[in-house]
Amino acid sequence: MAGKFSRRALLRGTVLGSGALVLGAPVVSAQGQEKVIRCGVVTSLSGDNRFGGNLTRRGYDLWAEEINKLGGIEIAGQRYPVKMFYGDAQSRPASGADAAVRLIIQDKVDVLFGPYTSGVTLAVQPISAKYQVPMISGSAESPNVWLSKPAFNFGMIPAVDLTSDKSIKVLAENLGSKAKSVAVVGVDEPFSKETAEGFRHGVQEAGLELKRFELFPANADLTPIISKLKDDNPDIVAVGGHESVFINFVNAAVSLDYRPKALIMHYGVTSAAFINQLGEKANGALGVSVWTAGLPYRDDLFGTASDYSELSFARWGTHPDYTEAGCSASGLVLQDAARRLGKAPPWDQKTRVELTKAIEETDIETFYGPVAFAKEGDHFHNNIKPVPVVVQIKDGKVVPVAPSSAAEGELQYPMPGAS
Amino acid sequence: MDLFLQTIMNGVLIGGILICLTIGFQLTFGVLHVIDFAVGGWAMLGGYAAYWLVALAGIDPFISIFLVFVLFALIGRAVGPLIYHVRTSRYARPDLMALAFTFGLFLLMRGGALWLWSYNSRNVESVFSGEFLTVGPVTIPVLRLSAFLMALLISLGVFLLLYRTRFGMAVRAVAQNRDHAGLMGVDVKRVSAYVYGLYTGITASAGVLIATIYSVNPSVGVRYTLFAFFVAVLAGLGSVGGVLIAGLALGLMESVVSTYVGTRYSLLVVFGVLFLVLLIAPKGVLGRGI
Amino acid sequence: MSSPAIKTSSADKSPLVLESVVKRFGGVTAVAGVSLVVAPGEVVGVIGPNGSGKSTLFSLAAGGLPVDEGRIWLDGVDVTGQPTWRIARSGIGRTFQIPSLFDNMSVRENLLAAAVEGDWKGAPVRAEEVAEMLQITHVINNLASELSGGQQKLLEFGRVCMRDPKVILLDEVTAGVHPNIRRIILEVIRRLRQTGITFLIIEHDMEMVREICDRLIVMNMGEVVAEGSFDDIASNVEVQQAYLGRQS
Amino acid sequence: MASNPGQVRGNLFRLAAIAVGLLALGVVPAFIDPYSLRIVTGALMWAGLACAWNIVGGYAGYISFGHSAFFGIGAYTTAILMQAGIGMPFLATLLPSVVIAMIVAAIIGGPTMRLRGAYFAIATWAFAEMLMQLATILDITGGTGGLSLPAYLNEFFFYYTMLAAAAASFLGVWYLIEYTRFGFRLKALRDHEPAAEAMGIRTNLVKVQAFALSAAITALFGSVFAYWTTYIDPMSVMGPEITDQMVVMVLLGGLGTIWGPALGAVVLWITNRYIWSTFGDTVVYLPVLGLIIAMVVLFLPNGLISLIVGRRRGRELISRILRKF
Repeated sequence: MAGKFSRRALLRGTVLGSGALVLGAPVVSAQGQEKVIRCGVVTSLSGDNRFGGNLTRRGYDLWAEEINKLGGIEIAGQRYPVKMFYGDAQSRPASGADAAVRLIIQDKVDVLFGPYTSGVTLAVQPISAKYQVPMISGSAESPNVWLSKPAFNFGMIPAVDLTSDKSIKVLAENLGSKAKSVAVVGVDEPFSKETAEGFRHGVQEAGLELKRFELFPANADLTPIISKLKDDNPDIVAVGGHESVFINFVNAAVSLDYRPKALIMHYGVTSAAFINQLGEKANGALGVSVWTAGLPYRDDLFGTASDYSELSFARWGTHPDYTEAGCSASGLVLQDAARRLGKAPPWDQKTRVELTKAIEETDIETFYGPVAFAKEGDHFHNNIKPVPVVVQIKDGKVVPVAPSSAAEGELQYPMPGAS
Repeated sequence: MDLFLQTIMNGVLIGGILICLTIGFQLTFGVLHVIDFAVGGWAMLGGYAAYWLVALAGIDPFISIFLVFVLFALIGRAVGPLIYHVRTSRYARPDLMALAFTFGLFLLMRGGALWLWSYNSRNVESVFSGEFLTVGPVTIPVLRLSAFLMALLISLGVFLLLYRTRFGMAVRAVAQNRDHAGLMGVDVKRVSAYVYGLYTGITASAGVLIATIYSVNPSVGVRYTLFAFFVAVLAGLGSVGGVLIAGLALGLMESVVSTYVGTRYSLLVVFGVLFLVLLIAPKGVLGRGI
Repeated sequence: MSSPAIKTSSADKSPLVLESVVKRFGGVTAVAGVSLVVAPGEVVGVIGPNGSGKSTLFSLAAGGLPVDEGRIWLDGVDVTGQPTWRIARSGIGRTFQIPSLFDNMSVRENLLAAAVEGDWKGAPVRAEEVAEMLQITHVINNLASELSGGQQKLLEFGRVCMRDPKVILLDEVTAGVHPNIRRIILEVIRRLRQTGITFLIIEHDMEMVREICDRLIVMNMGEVVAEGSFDDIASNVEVQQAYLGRQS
Repeated sequence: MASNPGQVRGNLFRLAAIAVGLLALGVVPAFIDPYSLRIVTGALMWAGLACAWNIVGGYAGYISFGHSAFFGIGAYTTAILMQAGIGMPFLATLLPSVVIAMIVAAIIGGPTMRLRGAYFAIATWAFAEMLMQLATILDITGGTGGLSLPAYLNEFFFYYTMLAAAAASFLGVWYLIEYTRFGFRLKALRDHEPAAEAMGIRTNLVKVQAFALSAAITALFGSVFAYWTTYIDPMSVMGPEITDQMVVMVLLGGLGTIWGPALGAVVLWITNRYIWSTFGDTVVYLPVLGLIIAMVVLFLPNGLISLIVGRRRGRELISRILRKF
């Protein structure tokens, strides 16, 4: 009985095994012959940060679509199309780590595009290091990401401490003696907190008076904060947060009869939601952007910054902000590094290490501006080239107003309707 | 001094919002003995209803609030019997099962809203948006003032209903003793379902005002539920009258702590006080049942 | 408690002594100054109309409710104001008017659970003995909630027996049960009193009261209105009035 | 409590079944890729957490909405002790993590567990929210910026660590509940608190013990989780979603049963990851989850485990098996 059974099992095993070999062989070889570059995107497609997460996806996707129109990335005279794989981080670091492992193991991606938030990035970058898969992050802006000196992760957007810091100084120069005091508030969550701290640093460097520095929890009722700001009456109010907080902030301020002379916020002022939802109330608000459509940059794939903006508008129905631009430019970095490397995909572990070296040596001009990664210091592997531009909303349009090299309009001070 | 007066006013007005949110919840607890996790969910859905009525039909929230009340009262009237069924079932622990049921309902609302209307916050514009009154040194946003007035009106309405009508008599009878009320010929199941409908109607209308004051997105419900629980516990679960005082107390606490201690600490203080209140006076500082 | 045990002069070492215990619920006085001394091996019946405070008196004696006034001694030790578990551990066991079994446990587990604060090692053997004594061995692996009403009463009684208490309070233990089960219960009571265990029994079944009780206490409106042998009580006018007055 | 030969054999049978099960779980990593292993590791973690919650929720009959606080205490203790300044090895942080959680649980458990039903649920929720707010304010926790841990990305290490923790939790809890005085005390107080008191059971003490045990197990998994994900922040280790998931898993599997929570956790976590990896960016998981909970409450109040062994049938089945041995 037992002998019979095992013989039958053996037979069945052999048949199944050879069947699998016959069927499997072409699959294996097809995978070998299918010369595509497999790109994984780990970002927050759901959860608290899904708004920004979807923006990053748009940016990465637009690049992939454009490069595939040309037949793919050109390496040693031949073009290799790009195939995108997505992993939803659910706005949670642990899910981001799960997603990264899945993309690397199951989808066998050659390269990763990074998450929207810094928290997820911090959980994903050890995994990219472990499997030696280079990662290009088009969004994460927390300086903490670069402090840990990630060997395989590269950031397109200068850390927020650099940008908010500089923007206040630029603003102070522009206003001269008209503005003397500043109050800084921010949401108590990583990105916004660091933005606020950057503002504070800028205020101290520029020699202005800091009237208030305060953090508040996400979802807090803003009336107490605004009442306090009204009482302080500073010349400039600086807010760290995302666009939904700014919308609530402006609404709450209006309903308490308060319009500061200058209101500067960071990421989000340039987003379509901010202008659409606030209408006239948005006018006069200042924002910081490392990129705007009016900047005089260009590259071969997207053309000028404004060409890119129109392309993105045609594709998604809204004008891109710097997150989308940074993400699209991530693809350009990959393109350039792969070309210099000159090795056909799929890339094995050794080649991926070489590719990482190649990315480290990046020094290119794109529609997004110049890109080169720091090789040492607190901003290791962060692209610190872009210069922040101070923008102002005028008649529902985003207009760069400072520094003078990028300005397209006058800085309006005090802002319309200021109390 | 001006800041102090403004702080008090801010607190009172936040209190008004909290009262709107909690009155219906207390009514259901008093009658059905159910802790409804979905309270924030009903408010969130009310906000969305107002948003769509503005966006699609151009109806101002101050008019649509009545439509929302009727619509959600009907929905609640339909859902009520299910909750009654779970609460009075022969399960091992019907109270916990009812809690779990409303928890599932809440997740369904939150997830459904995310799925249907996706992630972004939506602003609900009204003719009163951005309007304010100035009284001496104090600025009063009209929207918040109307929420406060609505809180007073609802409270008054609920009191009249409970103490001046036959239906109210039945409700109180059920609240005191379900079995005895049944023996006296009250259709307990029907009364419970109507109370649940009343509660969902009130809470969704409160959600309309809250959405015009802040904005609405699928995740706001969690915080509303938490605050409703807080006010309800402080008032004494099931006490409708205590809500007025407890809501104002919480509003003032949030405002004063935010202004004079630091906004960062406001939630820490709020939850700390809630925890301590429960430990020291679990039946609430103020109240008794309906 | 750290306070030294207070001994009563009159009833040293009596298994249970109640001294003017009072319990009020809101404005209602459920027990209004009841005093009671029982002797080892004595079976005392507590009778009276519904709502006369009998069950409340049991809860006071067994510690389920704190007394408002008065004192309680168990075996000469003052246990007034002690938590229930401590009073229970000092040798008093009770059944409830509505059987309060551990529904999601088997009969065996119910019996074992009763010994959890006592002789745990010997509990399995003891459980078999108690089950046999009460003739519930055939259902010993059934869930408590699956038992018939009479079997539930037996099990609850059995749970008390598991703990070898000095005083047992039985609250309407034979109400509505089959005569066979009643017979079993009576037999066990007789057997246990031989070993010096004292019983306090709330009972409506006068047949049973006559058969088993040495002494009766009649309660009405929270007070003891009569006390004596069955025959004394049967002829007592006041008692008849208490019952009749209630009915009118 | 092995009093008769049938039970002795039954126990031997159970021990054999456990040994086979552990062996099977032990060789799993040899057969699946690192990603699937990661999912299975997650399933083990959630099974352990569900088991921990079940001690209080299922056996003591107290619905806690604050268990995320203990998960966070465990995660933060490990993260803080492993920071550069202190630099303790991972395994050495487990003891402090568990002990701190137990102490906190013992302190708040006493007064909190005097509250019944809804009051207890709300009080624990308030406590968890309070602790999360504290974590966002303190410097030692890194505030909202969170903490990074030294990355040790050996998937086998984490699989076996999770397996060891989950197996220890389940077997330990099973033993405690079914075979010790503690288990009898706990079940007695769940079924009838006044009767339990009348048996001499010190119910307040038992409740606090159960709460502390539950908190300790929760913290243990919090510690492993922190080291596993390498980065934590207040939301990711103290957010209400952690408690929510624990509650739902236990309800789905079967409240107050030994293996129900494990079943619920594994089913739900695998479904979760499956929907997530198949449909990517959809959030349809959430409403479906909500619907499942409502349906379970309405139609299957004893959980999935009751489908496998209906209460009565299961008992008969088990006693028949025992008789055969």
